Amino acid sequence: MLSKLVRGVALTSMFSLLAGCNLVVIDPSGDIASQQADLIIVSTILMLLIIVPVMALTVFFAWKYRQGNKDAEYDPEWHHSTKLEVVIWSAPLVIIIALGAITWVTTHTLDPYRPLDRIDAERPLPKDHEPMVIEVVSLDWKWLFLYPEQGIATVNELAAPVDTPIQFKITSSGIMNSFFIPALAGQIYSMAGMETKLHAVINEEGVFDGFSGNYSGEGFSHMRFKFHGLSQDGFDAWVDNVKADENLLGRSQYLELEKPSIKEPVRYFSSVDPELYNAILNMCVDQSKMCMNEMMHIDENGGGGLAGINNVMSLTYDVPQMRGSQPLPESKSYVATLCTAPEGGLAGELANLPLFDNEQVSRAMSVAPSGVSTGF
Amino acid sequence: MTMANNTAAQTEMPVFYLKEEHHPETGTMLGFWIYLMSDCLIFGILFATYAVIGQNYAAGPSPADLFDLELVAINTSMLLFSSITYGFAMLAMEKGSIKGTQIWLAITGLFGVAFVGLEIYEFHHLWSLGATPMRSGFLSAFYTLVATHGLHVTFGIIWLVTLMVQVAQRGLIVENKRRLMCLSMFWHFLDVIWIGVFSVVYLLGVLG
Amino acid sequence: MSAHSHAHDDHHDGGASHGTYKSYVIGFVLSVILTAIPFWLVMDGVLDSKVATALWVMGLGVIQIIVHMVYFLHMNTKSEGGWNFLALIFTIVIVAIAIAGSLWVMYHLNTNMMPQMDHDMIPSFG
Amino acid sequence: MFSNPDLLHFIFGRLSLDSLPFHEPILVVTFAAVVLGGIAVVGGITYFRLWGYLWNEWITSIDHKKIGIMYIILALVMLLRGFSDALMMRAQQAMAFGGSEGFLPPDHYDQIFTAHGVIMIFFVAMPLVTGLMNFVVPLQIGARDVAFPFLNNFSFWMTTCGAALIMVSLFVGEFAKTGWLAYPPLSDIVYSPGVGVDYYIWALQIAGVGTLLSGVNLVVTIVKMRAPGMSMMKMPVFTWTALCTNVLIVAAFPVLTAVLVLLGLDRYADTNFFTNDLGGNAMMYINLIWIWGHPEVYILILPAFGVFSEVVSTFCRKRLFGYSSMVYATVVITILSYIVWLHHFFTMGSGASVNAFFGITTMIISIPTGAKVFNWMFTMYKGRISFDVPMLWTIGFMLTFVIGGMTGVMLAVPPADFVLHNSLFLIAHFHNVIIGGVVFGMFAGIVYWFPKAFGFKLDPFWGKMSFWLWLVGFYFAFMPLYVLGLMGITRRMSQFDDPSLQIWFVIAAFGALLIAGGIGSFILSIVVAVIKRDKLRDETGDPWGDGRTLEWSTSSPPPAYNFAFTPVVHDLDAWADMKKRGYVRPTEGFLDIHMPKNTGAGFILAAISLVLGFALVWHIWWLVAASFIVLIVGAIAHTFNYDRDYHIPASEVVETEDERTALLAKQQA
Repeated sequence: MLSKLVRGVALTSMFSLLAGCNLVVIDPSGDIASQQADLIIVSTILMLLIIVPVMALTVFFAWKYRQGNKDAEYDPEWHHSTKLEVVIWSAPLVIIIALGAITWVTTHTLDPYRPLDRIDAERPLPKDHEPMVIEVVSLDWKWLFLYPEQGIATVNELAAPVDTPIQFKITSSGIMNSFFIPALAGQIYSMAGMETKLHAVINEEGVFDGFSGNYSGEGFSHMRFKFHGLSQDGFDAWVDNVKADENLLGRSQYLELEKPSIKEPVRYFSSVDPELYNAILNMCVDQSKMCMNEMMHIDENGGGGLAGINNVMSLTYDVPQMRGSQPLPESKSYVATLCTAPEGGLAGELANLPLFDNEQVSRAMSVAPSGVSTGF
Repeated sequence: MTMANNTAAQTEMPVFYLKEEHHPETGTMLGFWIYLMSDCLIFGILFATYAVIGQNYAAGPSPADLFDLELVAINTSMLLFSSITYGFAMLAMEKGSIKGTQIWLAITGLFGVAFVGLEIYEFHHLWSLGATPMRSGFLSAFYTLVATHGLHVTFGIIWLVTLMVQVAQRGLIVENKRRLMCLSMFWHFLDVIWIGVFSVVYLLGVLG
Repeated sequence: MSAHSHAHDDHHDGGASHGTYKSYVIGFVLSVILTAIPFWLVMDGVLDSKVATALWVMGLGVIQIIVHMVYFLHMNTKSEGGWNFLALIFTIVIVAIAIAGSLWVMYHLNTNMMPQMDHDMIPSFG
Repeated sequence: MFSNPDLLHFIFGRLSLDSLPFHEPILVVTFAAVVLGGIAVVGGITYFRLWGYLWNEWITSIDHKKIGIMYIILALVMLLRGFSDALMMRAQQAMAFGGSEGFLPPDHYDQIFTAHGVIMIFFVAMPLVTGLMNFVVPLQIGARDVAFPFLNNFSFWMTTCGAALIMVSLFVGEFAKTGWLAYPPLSDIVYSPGVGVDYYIWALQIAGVGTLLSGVNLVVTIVKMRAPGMSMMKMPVFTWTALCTNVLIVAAFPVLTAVLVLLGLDRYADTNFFTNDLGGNAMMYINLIWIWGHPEVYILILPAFGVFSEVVSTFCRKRLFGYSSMVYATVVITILSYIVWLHHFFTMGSGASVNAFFGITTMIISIPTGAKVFNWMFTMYKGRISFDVPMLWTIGFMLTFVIGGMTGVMLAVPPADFVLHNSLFLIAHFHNVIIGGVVFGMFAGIVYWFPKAFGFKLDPFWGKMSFWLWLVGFYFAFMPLYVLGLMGITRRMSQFDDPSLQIWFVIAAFGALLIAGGIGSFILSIVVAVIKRDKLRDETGDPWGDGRTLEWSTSSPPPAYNFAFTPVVHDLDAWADMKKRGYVRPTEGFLDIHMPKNTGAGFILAAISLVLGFALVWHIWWLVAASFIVLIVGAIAHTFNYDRDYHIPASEVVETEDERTALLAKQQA
């Protein structure tokens, strides 16, 4: 590949300058990151085509037309040349057209939402290939990884077999972070109540750094984890190792884990509540809260009506409370779930109500227990 | 000018400075217009916010549940009447009639007060239902957009009263005329914003 | 653009016009009509299609804004040497970029990222 | 007194003795130094009986030249604050390795990088730019003052009071720990319950009012007050860039105001614009703040481009190459800067088409910018270049800025941005354009126009020293960050694990020390110049010998009225044209000159705003109500003052001008 060659040359020249330092962004181990590195190098070279002459000419003119050099031509009225003006506008234009075309194409091929179509430059993937799914949750200040296919979860450690396409589903418990393993692929933000995706593949075995790329508060500097690129056997052994611990991750354990902590050690969970990730994503791990997708569905159908106004609960307990000494304002509240009151109560009765009919939604809320309708 | 020696190229010396005092045009009206344009951007952002999160009812009420279009229609008419009465005040000012100007200004102010009063009534009513700005993204955006407009009208009324006092004190001198013209732009500008508010927030909102 | 570089010593306040009794009344009548129609369309549900009603409301709103600009704000391409008009056009462009751009960007973000209602999942969440 | 907590809470709001940071030794020492310094300054002013002079000649002055100078003094003072933050950050990052926590706990470090960003952008770069435009523009267009002199004074004091509120946060309470743009949900009340974000919001809101009004003021000044004959295409390039900058200010700062109002409502009134719950959407904040944030970058850089254009033609003794393409490039950049904002959050998850659109529009901006660099380069061609200090800054800029431009275009390629975003590469990039562009430009401008403002040049030795230390220091400080970025190191980290990185941070810290030397040398160049002012004196009004624009046609420093007679312009570079065609300075026929009067209203209203801001930060509601009412009443009362101008009698003009005639005659003799 040309890009490989270019990268080789660029790397050699850089390494001569920066001997011994690990420029992981330029020399990564995953196919996506490699293509991104190629782009950095190609765009640099394209721009150097214009920047090197500009810098050289600037220095040359400054030297040649210095005041002391009486031999140099002096023409105080020379201030226009149509030919030159055409050149100085069109030269950058040509470069930008080239770069713009590359940008348009690569932005689409390297879109993190787009499933992979190759393992690396030589190995294409069949169309109907299903990637391995890993669910990523950024917590304050640690990372939770859930492996739905293996039924396990880990904190601050991630592993995947090499040459296996992975689909990361990424969300956050509260604050925006950025999920970034430079050796694997570019970063993408993690946000509460939303799910971003990243498709990537690791092509080399090894241990790589992963961290949050977006500042998220006090413990941000330590929001780091190791990403293990393993052979298929190594990965299976790793999964078995995780499963060896008799640790459960359910809603209550998650709520405990969610509390802010810094320098959290690596933790393994041998089994995970299969609904947990969706509950985290929809911000309803605490079952008294209405799930986001449910709320959005109600909103799409015209809202909860006047009856929905009081279906909120005062937010007296939540993660953020641990952040400051001050108590939360009393009016901070959240929308209570329709189906389950925290005290139990009407849960069974209402759980089976279909939610697609606005009428029934309103009715459901109008009979919500009085304990739920506080808040103001 | 004071030149004696001509350069070779120039047969006649150009004028290099004005001998008499130079009065550049006053920039007040243009400056105020530019201020209004920047204010327009603030409203633009509030409209953009409403457009983006105005459907996030958080399983709470939607515009169709809350808004009373008859009230909005009455409110709109208050503002429309105040527009034309301000126009009449400006015509009276043109004619140099202090009394006419003051009367029309007073009427305009009363329409303005009625508008703000109705808006407060509406907010109070919604609040008493529990539809507060804290309830949902939609309500936050709604209250902020409409109240920002209402605050502008309130400041317009305060300004109008101030100008009435100043006109009473000093008559229709150049400065006061200029100020009345600025307020005129401000007042009509608020009308324009209100067209956006009743169309986008109330009418399209109730339409669903 | 350079019209005002020749200074007018006798300065008037930017030469803005103040309109006439007639122009104010015309503006007012037009505004009343242009306000009444959209209210009528929505309150009485005249049109069957919501989209059509929305388009009418928006369209009439734009026309009414132009009416206000012309008859009440005396906007024309000449006042203040054209600068008023230029500022207005520039503002409209920026506001349009900000609103349309925000909607476009946020629409893409939301469709990419907002959790979808997976209907089968609902009861199990309960 | 402590028996009634409700009363105490009513009087002081959230403010209590615990709000004072006695536990931070660094702050206690700083506070002691500030108090001692403050006492020394106040004592000095009292001893030399300067209060009346300060009040009458500076604080209440509506003279655009003095206001411009005050803006620049404000900027230089805030530069010291912002730069000491930078030094602390560089020291912390050079120390905190392999388990060492460094000397700053995260809580303090997070405040420092936030304060550094906010101060450098809002209270260093902005006042430098505004100050330079304020001083130069009316002189360049042959006007006696700006269009609204009182507003100008008010704008300055609002900016200063915004800066003051940030300085207060150093000693009372805390500053935001959110990064300089205060992204929610981190900046929401639930995640940042302290006063830090409130300081941020109100400081920016107060200063924002000043910036916006000053923007309106300068736009109207340029549009309405140009000398007769100066058509748009005969305006000096600096004035053109000032016009575009102020148009950007007027069209961008309202966005910031609106966004901060919404964030403030979320914090104060529990609304749900950017919250996680109840239908808020934090992405909207990020979207909106960058609609302001990107034009802001061009608000800073365009005036710097203007300065370089003036400097390069003056010191190459030659007309600027490609004036009209320079103007078109400026206008194109102005418009384009509004359609690129999403490139600041490619990684938030928009689709490929949206990202690609904004990536390509971003790249397009580099075309007019590139054309500008070529224009400066070809101005040097066939010139007679003298390497005075402003020209050194300009050449330093041309060589440095293109590197920043290159890395900027790299960041505009979305897939590349996915690996470079939020890394130290990004930090290196924007310091490369802000220091290499804005800071170099502002220093060039200050050195270039200093003799116009004060009547003597800055000391060239220390000026050159300052330039070289800054230039070399910049490369030492930021090239390592490019490398670290390529090693995948992210920004805003207070501690590191990998000890092999340390050497790069040590090099960067060394670079920061060199820059400190550069700042010191710059201050020395002022001090030495004041001491040697008789040697460095400019008596011609045209100290560089080849001034081309109108400001060099009047005396240095210019009289209060700038020009005894309004100049008439026939060509681009009006002063060069006048000199070429044998203009002779008029010595008689002077008239009374109509000028605006000084007023203390701007200072007082701004001071009340400062009190209002402080009360809002600390939830002292009675003071909020009281100061708000006083503010409104005060503003209204000010409008009852119709007596706002006076005439400088012709006799005084004659006296001033005769003095200059004698001085010029002595020069020629």
